[in-house]
Order: sequence, then structure tokens, then C-alpha cells
Amino acid sequence: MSDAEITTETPTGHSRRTFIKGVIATGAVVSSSSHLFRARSLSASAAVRASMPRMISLDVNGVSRSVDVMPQETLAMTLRYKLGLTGTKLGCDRAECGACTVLVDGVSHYACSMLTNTVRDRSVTTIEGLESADGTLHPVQQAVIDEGGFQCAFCAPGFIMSMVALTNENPEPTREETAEALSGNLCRCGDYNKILNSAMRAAEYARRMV
Amino acid sequence: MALIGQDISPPDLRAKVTGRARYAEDFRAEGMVFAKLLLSPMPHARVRSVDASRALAMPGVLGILRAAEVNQPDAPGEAALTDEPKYVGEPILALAAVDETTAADAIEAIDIDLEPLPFAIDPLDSLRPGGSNARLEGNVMRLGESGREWEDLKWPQAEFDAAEAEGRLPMGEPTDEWDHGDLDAAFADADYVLEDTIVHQSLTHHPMEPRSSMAYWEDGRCYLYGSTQSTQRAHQAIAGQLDLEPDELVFVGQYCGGGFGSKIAGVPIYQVTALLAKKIQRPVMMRINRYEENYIGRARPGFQAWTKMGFRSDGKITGIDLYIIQDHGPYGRSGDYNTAGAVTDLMYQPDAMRFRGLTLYTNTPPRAAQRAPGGAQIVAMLEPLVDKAARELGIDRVEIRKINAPTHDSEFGPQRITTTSAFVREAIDAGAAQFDWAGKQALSGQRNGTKVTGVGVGLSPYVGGSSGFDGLLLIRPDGTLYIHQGIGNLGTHSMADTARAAADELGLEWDDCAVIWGDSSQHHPYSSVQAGSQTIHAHTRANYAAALDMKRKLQEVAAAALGGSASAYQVGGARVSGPGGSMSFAQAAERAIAMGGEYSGEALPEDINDYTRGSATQLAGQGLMGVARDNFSHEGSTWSWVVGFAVVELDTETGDVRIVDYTGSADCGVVVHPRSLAAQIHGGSVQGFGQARSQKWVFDPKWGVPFAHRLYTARPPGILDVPLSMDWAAAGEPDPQTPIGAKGIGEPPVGAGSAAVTSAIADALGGRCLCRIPLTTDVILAELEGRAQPHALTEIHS
Amino acid sequence: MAVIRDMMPAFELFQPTSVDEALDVLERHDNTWVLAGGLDSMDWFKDRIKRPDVVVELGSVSELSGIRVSGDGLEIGAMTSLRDVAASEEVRSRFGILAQAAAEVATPQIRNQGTLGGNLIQDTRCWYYRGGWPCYRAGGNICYAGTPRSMNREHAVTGQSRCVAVNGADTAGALVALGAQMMVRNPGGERVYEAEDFFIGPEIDIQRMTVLEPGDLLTHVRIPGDWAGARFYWEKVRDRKSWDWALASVAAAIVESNGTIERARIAVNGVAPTPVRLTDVEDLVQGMPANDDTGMAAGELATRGFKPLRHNDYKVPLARNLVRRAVRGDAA
Amino acid sequence: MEILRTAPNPWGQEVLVGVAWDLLWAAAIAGFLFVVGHHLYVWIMAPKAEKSAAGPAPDIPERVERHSSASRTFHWLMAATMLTLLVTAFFPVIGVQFAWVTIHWIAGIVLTLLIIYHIIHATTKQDLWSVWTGAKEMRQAFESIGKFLRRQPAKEERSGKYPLDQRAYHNAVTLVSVGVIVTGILMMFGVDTWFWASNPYFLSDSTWGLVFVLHGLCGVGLVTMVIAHIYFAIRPEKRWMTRSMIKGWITREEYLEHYDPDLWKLGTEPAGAELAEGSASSADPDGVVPA
Repeated sequence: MSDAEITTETPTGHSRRTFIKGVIATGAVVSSSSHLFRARSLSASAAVRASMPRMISLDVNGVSRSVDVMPQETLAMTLRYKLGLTGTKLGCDRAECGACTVLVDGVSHYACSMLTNTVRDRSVTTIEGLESADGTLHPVQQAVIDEGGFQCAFCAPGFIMSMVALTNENPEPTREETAEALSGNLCRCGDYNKILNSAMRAAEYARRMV
Repeated sequence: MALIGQDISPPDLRAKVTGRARYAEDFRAEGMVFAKLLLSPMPHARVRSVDASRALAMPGVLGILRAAEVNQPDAPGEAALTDEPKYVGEPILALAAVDETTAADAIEAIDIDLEPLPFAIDPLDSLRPGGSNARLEGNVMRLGESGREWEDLKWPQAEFDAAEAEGRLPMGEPTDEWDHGDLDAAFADADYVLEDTIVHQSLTHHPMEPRSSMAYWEDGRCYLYGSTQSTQRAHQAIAGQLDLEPDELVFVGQYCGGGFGSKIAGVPIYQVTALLAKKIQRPVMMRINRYEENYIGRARPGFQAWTKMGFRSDGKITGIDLYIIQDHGPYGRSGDYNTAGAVTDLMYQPDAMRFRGLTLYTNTPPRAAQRAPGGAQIVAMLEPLVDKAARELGIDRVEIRKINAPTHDSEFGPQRITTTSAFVREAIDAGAAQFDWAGKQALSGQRNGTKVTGVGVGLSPYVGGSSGFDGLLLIRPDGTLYIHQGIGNLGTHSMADTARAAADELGLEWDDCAVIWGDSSQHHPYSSVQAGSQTIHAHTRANYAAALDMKRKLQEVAAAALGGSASAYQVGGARVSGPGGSMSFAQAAERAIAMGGEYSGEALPEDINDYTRGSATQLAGQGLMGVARDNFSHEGSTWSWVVGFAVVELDTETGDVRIVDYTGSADCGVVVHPRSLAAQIHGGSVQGFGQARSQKWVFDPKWGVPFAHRLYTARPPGILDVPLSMDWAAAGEPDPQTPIGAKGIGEPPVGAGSAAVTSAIADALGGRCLCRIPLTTDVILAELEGRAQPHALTEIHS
Repeated sequence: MAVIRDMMPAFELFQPTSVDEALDVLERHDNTWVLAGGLDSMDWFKDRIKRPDVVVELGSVSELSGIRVSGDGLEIGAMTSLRDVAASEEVRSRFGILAQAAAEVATPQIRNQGTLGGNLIQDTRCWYYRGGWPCYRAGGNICYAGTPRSMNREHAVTGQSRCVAVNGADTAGALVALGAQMMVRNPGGERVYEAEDFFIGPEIDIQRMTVLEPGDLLTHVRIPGDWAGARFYWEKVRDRKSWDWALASVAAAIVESNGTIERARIAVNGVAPTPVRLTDVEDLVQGMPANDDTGMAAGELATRGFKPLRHNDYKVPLARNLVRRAVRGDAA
Repeated sequence: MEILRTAPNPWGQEVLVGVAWDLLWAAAIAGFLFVVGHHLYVWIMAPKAEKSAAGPAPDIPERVERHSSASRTFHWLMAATMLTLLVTAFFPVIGVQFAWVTIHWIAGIVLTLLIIYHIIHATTKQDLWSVWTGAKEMRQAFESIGKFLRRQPAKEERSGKYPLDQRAYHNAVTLVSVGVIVTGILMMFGVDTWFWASNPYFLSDSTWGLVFVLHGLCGVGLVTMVIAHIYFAIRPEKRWMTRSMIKGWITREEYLEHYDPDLWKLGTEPAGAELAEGSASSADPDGVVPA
């Protein structure tokens, strides 16, 4: 089975129409997202002091995007519900599991536990930003595929972002350093051995590319 | 080359590494709004009144759903919403609003009056004279004339006093009991008899993906996006809960971010999403957060147990007396304790055995199967005791396991059944060789500064397969084989791996196959739940059966088109060839559509499940269909085995333990997908490490409120808590009772990992078995320092 | 009354670019909250227990970040990330225990975002308190963790005063052992505290962990050169090797000559509501050989008078053995 | 102003947890306003009272002993513990941080012991009723108030050893002190002492709330009372009383001026002496004598 088929949004069949009618592909919803997740809570307390602009500009995956955020909004929520970037997962929303890991100026952060307003002038990379425009996978992604990847893979985007951060910082990590670098991500399937194998391979691929 | 036995890339992997894989919370619908739950703050209460007027008056609030509006099953069944919450965190009502912050603010604005009711957190407290029960109906259910009946079971104070005096588990009247052989004679025959009370904690499943869901209604049909282990069965179950016909519900669950038994089929809370969406006529997203997942996400039942085991001087186990009190939670009926009895009998093959037990309802979150339910607990509890006997009798610890291990025709359990195959000794030998048991034994007790090394071994069996499900295949005119899979996609890759049985039989390359999964509108066959290690066994069989059906039809289609007898045609290389020539699968598909009847699915076999019939009917006329029920013989009960070998380093001054080496070796029949098997062995074992070392529940006994509701307080293992590198092996002997020879492997590694670690820790402590799980730092340090343990042996939630 | 989690209540956000501006915002508003890395804070907000009207986020105050040599010591801005503290060559080469302690906080992502100041002033992790129970620390009348039936495995074995919560800051013990000073500013000016005086126990203020009052900002940590290059010992014992607080930790700076301890500064944390500096032990070991006997005597003295609660007796031998190792001079 | 504080208990039920510290400020302000108001009143508008005629005083010594040394010691010890209690209780509330708990409960125990001593001493050795308000005192009070309201110049009644204002103050202090002491003793079960470990479940959470509310209310009440007490102790026209509490005696003139020898027969020491010195009831401006 080729990879291309995998990424089709829906399998073939006559019910495809129903599917598409009902559900909006995540990427397409951006322009009309304000009704999904309001910019300002309706019940927010009244006194609005003009401390922060509401519309801010975010640099996500190399693209500058304008988005209306609440002061208390986390980056994970902005990415997932305002920018349609659902690759960043919410596993705990408490900086504990790492499924929401993104890179901010190349450094790994828990997107669930940083305010969107704190990344205004910084560049954010999510799992969606790793693949090249021509479909070439990032060496880390390719390494994961070549090692047979994750199990349930809900943690995968976070782990992959941590691996990217590691390969950027340390081109020749030992297995121990790799484990340490990935210790902010949790895999409940317990697939750590394969994850470490993937990360070691990723470092090797990254070295080869340089 | 046959696909079975090869490493292949699962078809969903690219989506998983690019972030395009869509889990339930990743779906969006136009006009989607958000739901939030109001959870019970009390362990047991009755809702006196609810005043939602302030909440409903808030701008953006769209409606609430109360318990009366959802299905309320009879006790001990669980409803999605309740007016008599039986644990802290149980959902009482749900509210929808245009955004989540508003929904949260509105939940806070609901005035609810709760009447606290008596509650029980520790099962033993409920058995004491005058102890309170978790449920108004009673604290246990016993098999009576009309099935299970409620009972308010109390044991005499004298039993508690006696138990305390003897430092053992109180053991009053059980509700379940079975035995075989002459136990007294067995113990009389024994040269060494041990007796211990052992406690095993309850622990939450905590899959990475919480059970979020999204639903909307269109033209009277409900569209529900959820996370499930088993798509087809979830579709059926949820339709049933919503009182819908299967074709009135479209259920989509393409990816499942972990389940481990907690999302086997329908998830109760999905009803709430669906009903709320119907009520307010808007698409509803119910984002379940980790805090809520802790409560409604299921957990493994804990055991308070006692055992007496007799050993002959040659290591043969003569008799086992086992007593288990199970901590059940407030709903349903978990059979873990009974399974634990059967597992014990199977793995140790005593001449005589008695099992007694009971399961107590408690006001703690609901229990469900968790990867090797019952098995994972009992092996971790008993294996260190077998070590103790081996040490006492001067027998090698691996050897004593081989001495007692069952063979293919060994009987076990109350019904004295046999297994389909038991290559236990082979798996042990393969693992011991891979791990270098003989060499690593030398490390046992070795000291390096304050660290002492312990080497452990743990054996773990579990049920590994069911049968009787359907396969549904279609070759479309594009020449591709579409393998319809009703099992789920929770990362074991069995969604792809079981499909190989069909691909291999039809001689196809993997690139010529497409797996259809995860969406009820894509027509799944009736399938096993993806739980209990069933799928690799059940669906290699079902797909193989369908492939045989398809192969026959290909031959007949070719014969009809090209002439000659059908049996003279060969299938291979995406073609069917014979005396009259050769045709491609694509051509055969066209031809089958033209021929109609059974070839294109217009006529269907009698014995397939109605669900499959419905799906096949929908697909009829679109290609050449292979559809069949798995009618292959299946004599005996299918069990798989994993033996774990671990090395730990225990710091004698801090009680800190590091697992530094681990090998798991399996008897799971034919190895279908080596890399996936390794992942199952290692992943399951890692869950076992967490069970043995860190995960546990804590409740405040006065208020009945739990504390381990965050990941950092529940403490599942992280990447630094496991060895840097792990190894595996497999016996690789095919199971004779299944055509592909493969048995399931999901369950047994958990117990193997846990037991190997508890065994290794006991070894590091010079053979002292602490009889408590988890073996946390404080427990180990208290033992090393000769100080009182932090909690009484029988306490289960502290 | 409902308990609802994970959607933060609305607040107004300020992102000042200077300390003066930050202090000004704090002075002009009521019910304010200072956000450093935000990891502890957001927990409170998401639990909807702390509900500030105004949040002052300090990420843009550049004068609060960075490590610079000051005299014979170092001055570290409170907003310096734990990652930078752990990676700093200056810190690693001269004040190794601080780098070690910072490197063992939680996880890489948290260290990338969490700050030294935030780590130091984090609130306690007592689960009764964090669960929103109306305990003494939360302004109520009961220490729910201190009853004879409470679940207090992670709680204090010493220094309890109505409240039995522990200080969870890994870097705190290290800074006490290094004799660091905390520089605090408010509109009235700057105050400087010795590290050990910066943390206050419930006997002084049951609702705070440090001397900081509303309107105060911890701006810098100054580490004197006194202990530069001493033999350091840091160890943190925890249930999980990442994302976990210490069951107990020890931080020690010891100067030896000819196998004899010349002077020592030792602190344990995770055992009391504040990091505990062991001045008695420091006096005891002075002039004694760095061996297990001295270590044992030091450990025994360190834990004398500890009053374990129902579930945390193990912390007594644990703290004793950690001090013992620190004095004995195990390879960390 | 917030008076009581409630909080959700672990089951989400709202329970009382204590008084709001707004009350402390209210009490302090009330005390301050009383002081200022009273001072202004005396200074500007109080009607001059006639001096009561001193009757014959045949056997009055030059110095009349008003308080024995035991009584004085008691009074000052009590004053010290009371101030200690108030300082340890309220300074932390207003932001002065120190380790107050142990000092507070030890001072509380000292106060309790002093009061037990005082009760025993008063009932056995002293004229218990000389400091309590009885029907006569009540009548006197009503008369005074009536006069005040009619703005008649009040003739200063010569009193027994303890004038009405002192008696009333004593009663109020007794009530409030018993309140803090009883609740304080209960609260001792919430802290570790040398004798027992704390058991916060000694009472239910709602009962604890009530105990804390009562303790808080009484404590806050004491703030006002102590402010008034100290104020009167330093007022010029009352200094003779303050002096007597230090030195033990008053002069013959003072005796004759303020006391009715029939009501205070020399040779008996009435109860409550230690408590009531130097004060005037805030409700009874009539008791005030301009210098």
C-alpha cells in the first residue's frame, strides 16, 4: 500500500459525500473558525483594559498568520482551534505528557502551557511544519517510519518534535542523551524502545543530510 | 514472498508522523459547540435538586442534559449521567455552550444540592460489621437462583481480629469458590509450604488520548466521532445505547490514542455527546480532559489476596490455596479475580487447588479490563513467591517455572479445560538464551557501592484468541484488494497485520491491498473486539476464510470466462491463470460484477453475521467479493505466554530502583510482524514496570476523594524509568488450532514485565518478598531500614 | 460548587518590558499575578482555584534574564530559564550543584520554559491544598494532610506548623548550600535576603512559601564566590526519573583539605515547608574526615527531632542517608 | 464589608471558615473613632459634672490600698498575655510576619491559667459581687443615660470600689475572654503541642468554622476593648487609677472624691480589681470626670 493512500482524508466509497458534507477538513476551517472557539469568552469579566492587542500575528511553520486570541488562551488551543493545526495533541493539557510539544524558536515547549501571547515575536514549528512542500519528510519523520513508528501514535507528534529539537542541538547524541531529551514526553503504549531506536536513526539521518 | 513474518510499514504510519492522523478531537463540524461535564464532588450522593437557571441565562449557553435523558441500565450497570453518583468525578450532567470557557463558567453557575450518602473506599471496610456499602443495593453480588443477586455481606469481627493477630488477610465467607484435587493431601505431600498476604493496587488506564468525542445529527442520522479499540463493535454498542438501528448511526474512529481495555467498544460518555447534539441541534465537541479521563477512563481492579502454596523438594507445586478480595468500583462486574484463579492453576499446574474470592463494590472509579485483566495482577503477586520457594529448595528460578509449566494437554481451571498449545518451555528457553540467564545470574546480589543488583524472571500467560468472526474482502475493478476491517486501530497494527492473511492467500503484494477501517459508513464485517489479544488470532482466521472464499470465486470467475475447470486455475501475482489463459484481478472484478450472484456479493453465505450481511449488501455489485465466517476448528482455549527477564539496581540507602536490562520472550504462535511483536512485548512490559514500581491510587479515607488524578500523581513510567535498550525473543511455534498459527500477544507482557521486576527487586533484597505492589521507593526503604511500612499490608488505596 | 477544570478563567494580560513597568502595573491593579514560565501558575488557573484579574507576564523583561559574572560570584536573572542555568559554563564549572539541580527539574520542555525564579517560588504540591481543599494554607482552618488518617507520603517530616506541606523547589536547596542571596524589588526599593531566609515556613506565614508579598518581584539571584569549586553533592530521590518532585533532596558544598572537612554548607529539601539548612551538621563535620562514620553521624544529627506523619516515616532514613552520602563524598 | 468567610469543603459544600479580616480593621477603626470621639466630646462639649461632696472621713489613711501586690501582678501579667495574644494574632494579619503560632498558644494557656487563678481567687478571697453589675448598677446606668440624653449635668455619683463603667467593662471582657479561651482551647487540638499531635478531625469542618468565627469575633472585639482600655488608662483624669494599679494605693483625697465609704468599706478587696482598672465603659460617658 502506498503512502499516498494513507493520507487521503477518507477512504473511497459512496458514503464519501456524506462524510465531507458533515465534517470540515481541519485545514479548511481556519477562515471561519471564530464561531468554533470564540475569541473572547462571552462571560469574561467586564473591565477590559487595553493591555494587549486582540489580533496578533503569529509565525507558525514559516507562515505569518493573524489570529484573534484571548489573554488566557494557550498556544495549543490557538493552534488546534483557530489555525486548524490539529497535529499538536492535547493529552493532559498540564505540561505533563508532551503530546502538545512544539518548537518555539527551535526549542521544545509544551504548547498547552504557554500563553499564545508569549510567542508573538517568535517562530513556532508544529508537526505540520516538518514535511517539505514537495512531500519530502523530515529526516526524523522518515526515521520513525523506517523503524516502524509508534503504536497508537497520539504521542507521536510531540515525540517527533522533541526528536527534532534534539537532532538540531546535538547531532551525535548517545542513547542515554536521547532518552534524557525525550523524557518530557510520555508514551502510554510503552513503546520507548522503538522510540529510542527511531530517535537514534533520526540523528543518523540528520547527520547524513548536513 | 509471503507477507506474514515480515516487517511492513502499517498503512497509517505516514499520517501518524505528519500529524494528519485524525483522532476524535481533531474533527470539526460547521457550527460546532462545546460540552462540559459537571462531576460529582462526593464519593456517593443523591442529587436533591439542580438549579441551572443562572447557567442557562448566560449568553452562549445552549442547553443541559440530565440523567433522566440518557439510558439508565439496571444495577450494577452504569449510565453516562446519573442522579446518584457513586464515585468522586462521576458525571451528573452535561452542558453545551458556544465555547469552552463559557461552558466552564456556566457549569460553575449551576446550583446543585447533593445529599451525601454512606460510602466505602477500601473493600475490607465494607466487609466489617457495621461497615458502609458502596451501593444502596448491597456490597456484593452472589450467584443465586435468578442469576447474580445483591447481598449486604458482612464478616464477623472475630475474623478481622484473628487476621490482625496473625498478620494476614481477613478471609470470611467468599461469594465464589472452586477447587480440584485433595488440597490437604497436596500440602501434606509438600516439602515446603509458604503462606503470604499480598496486595495489588488499582490503576487507571490513562491512554494518551482521553475519550473525547464529537457528534452531530443530519437527516435523522447521528454522526459520531470517537476513540475506540474496536470500530464495528463500538458502532453496534453505541447504536444500542442510543436506541438506534446500526444504519442510523455513523461511527468514525479511525485512530485510537490508546485504550488498553478502557475503550473496548462503546464508551458511555459518547452517548452524552450524541444526545446533547440532538437536543440542541448543533454539532457538539465533548473534550474530555485528563482530570475527567482519570475518573471516567476506567481502571484495573486491585486485589487483596492471600495464598498458601506447597512445593515438593524437586520444585513441583503440589497445592495452591488462593483467596482474592477484589476492589471493584461501583459498576458492572469485573471478572479479574476469577481469571486470576484460572491463570494461577494454568501456570503452576498444582495437583490440587482451591480458589475462593469475592468482588466488592466500592466508591472508586469504575473498573474495566486492563491489558491482561486478572492475569497481570496475579502473576506479579505470585511469581516472587515461587522465587522464594526456589531459593529455599535450591532450585534454579527459571527451572522451577519450567518444572511446573503446562503442556498442550494440561487441564486447568474449574472446568478443567485444556489449551490449544503451550510452548511455554520453548519460550522460556528462547528468552533465557537471549537474556543470558545463566550469565546474568552471576550478577544477582552483586554490590557496586550502595547499589545491589537483582535479577528476576516472571512468567505470564493470558488468553490469546477467539474465533467465529467474519471476513469481508472486495476486489474492485481497479485491481486493488480492499480488506474491510471492523477491528479498531489502536496501534497494535493488527488492523494491517491480520489483513496479510488474505493478501498472502491471494498472493498479493502489500501495495495491491488497501485496508478499509475505522468508519462504519465504510462497511465493516462483524468483528471481534480488539481486546483480550483476540484480533491476530480471530481476524487472521476470518480474513483467511474470506480469502479462501475469494480465491474460489476468482477461480470460478476465470473458469467461466476462460474455460476449463475452476480447480485448474492458480491465483498469484495479482492474476488468476489456468488452462484457458490468465486474467488480472481487475478483469476478474469486472467479470464478477457482470456475473452477479455470490461473485459480486448479491448472494451471501447463510452463516455470516447479520451485521456483515448488511455491510456486504451495501458493497454488492462493486467488485468481486470474498466473504465468509471463520468456521475453522478451534478445540481448546487459546493462551499466549510471555516470560520476562529483568535486571534491576537497587540503591540500599535510598530505596531507589533502576531497571537496567529486560528481555521478553513470547509463545504467541507464528510471528506475523516481528517489529510489532517486539513493540507489544516491550510496550506491555513497560506498562508492567509502572504497575510494579510507581503507579497507584490514593484516596483520602475520610472524604473518599482521590488524589492520583494527574499523570504526575498517577505516575505512569517515563522513558527514563525503563532500560535504555530492551530485547525480545519468541518461540515461534505455530498454534495447531488456527490456520495461520498466530496467537494474540497484547495481554501477557504486562504481567511478565511486572512480575520480572517484582522478582528482581525481591532478589536484590536477598530473596525477601515484600508482598506489596507497587514496590515504591518508600516501601523498599522501609524494608531496608527495618522500619514500619508506610501503610498496613492490606490497605489498598494508600 | 461544581469542580471544573482546564479552561482558564479570563484575565487581563500585561507584558511589560522592564522591571519598573512591571512594578508599576502591579501597583496599579488589585488581584494581580506574576507569571514567569507559567507552569505552576497555569495549573492554578486551569484548576480555577486562583483567579487573578491581572496577570503580569515577565517574558519580555530582558533585564531579568541572563547570567553574568559579578565580583567573584555570579548574578542570575530570575527569568533565566532552567535550561540556561543548567547549561551555563559558568554555573557548571564553579557552582555545579545548581546546574545539576536545575537539570533535574521536571522535563526538558519545562526546563526550556521554566525559570530559575519560577522554580524557586513555586507553590507547594500538597495535593490537598492543590485540590482546592479549604486548608490552612488556603485560608481555612484544617490541615487535611496532617490528620492521623491523611495521605501524606510526600509531606513534611520536620518544620511542620499546622501545615505539613513541603517545598518542592529543586534549585532552592542548591542555592541555600551555595549561600546565595535573593534580590527582591518593589516600588519601595530593593531588599536582599539570604537564600535560607527567603523561604518561610507556615509558622511565619501559612499562605506563602517565600518572603515575597504582592507587589514584590524576585529579580536576581546572586551567588557569592565563597563556595566556588568546592566539592559539591546533589542528589534528588523521586518516584519517577522525570516529571517528579523530590521525595527528598540534598545539596552540599564541602571544602576539604587533606581528607578533612574544612567547612561545609548543607541543605535538604522535600522534607519541610522550606529548604532546611543544616547548620548543626555543618558545625559537626568541621574538622572531621569525610568518611561514612562522619556521614552517618551527620545524617543522624540532621534528622534528629524529625516528626514523621502517618505515611512518611521513610523520609527520616532517606534524608539521613542523603546527608550521609553528601558528607561521605560519594560520586554524585 | 465582608464579615464571615466561607469556602467549599472537600465535597463542595460551602462551610464557614472564619471571620473576614476586614473586621479587624473595622474593630481598630471603631476603637480609634471612639478614642477620638470621646476625646473631642470631653474636650469640647461634655457637661461639667459637679463634684460630689466628700463626706466626713474620720479614719481614712493617707494612702488607701486599692490593689494588693498579688492583684497587681495578676493584672499586669494578664495585660502582657493579652497584648501578646493580640499582637501574635493580628500582626501577621496586617503583614508583620513572624513565627507566631507557638507564642500565641502558649500565651493563650498562660491567660487561661491566670483566669482560672483569678476565678478561684475572686470566689474565695474577694468580694465577688463588687465588680459585677447588679440591679442597682443597672438602675444607675439607666439614670445616667437618661441624664445624658436630657443633657442634664450629671452629678458624679460616688461609687463602691468599682464604678459602673469598670464593672460593665469587666463583664464585657469576661464574656469575650471566655469566648476566645473556650474556642482557643478547642483550637489547640488543631496544632501540635508538647502533649498531643494535632487532630484536625477533632471537630467537623463546619463546627471548626464556627469555632474559628467565634474566636475571631471575640478576638477582634478585644482589639476595640483594649484600645479603649489603654486610652482611658492614659487619660489625665484616670491616671490616679493607673497609678494605683502600678503602686497599689490611692490618696485619701482620691478615695473621698471617688468612693462612697459605705459602698467600699476599707479592709475588703473586691473581686475583679485586676481586670477593671483604668477603664470606662464606652457606653457611659457619664462616668467621665474632666480633670
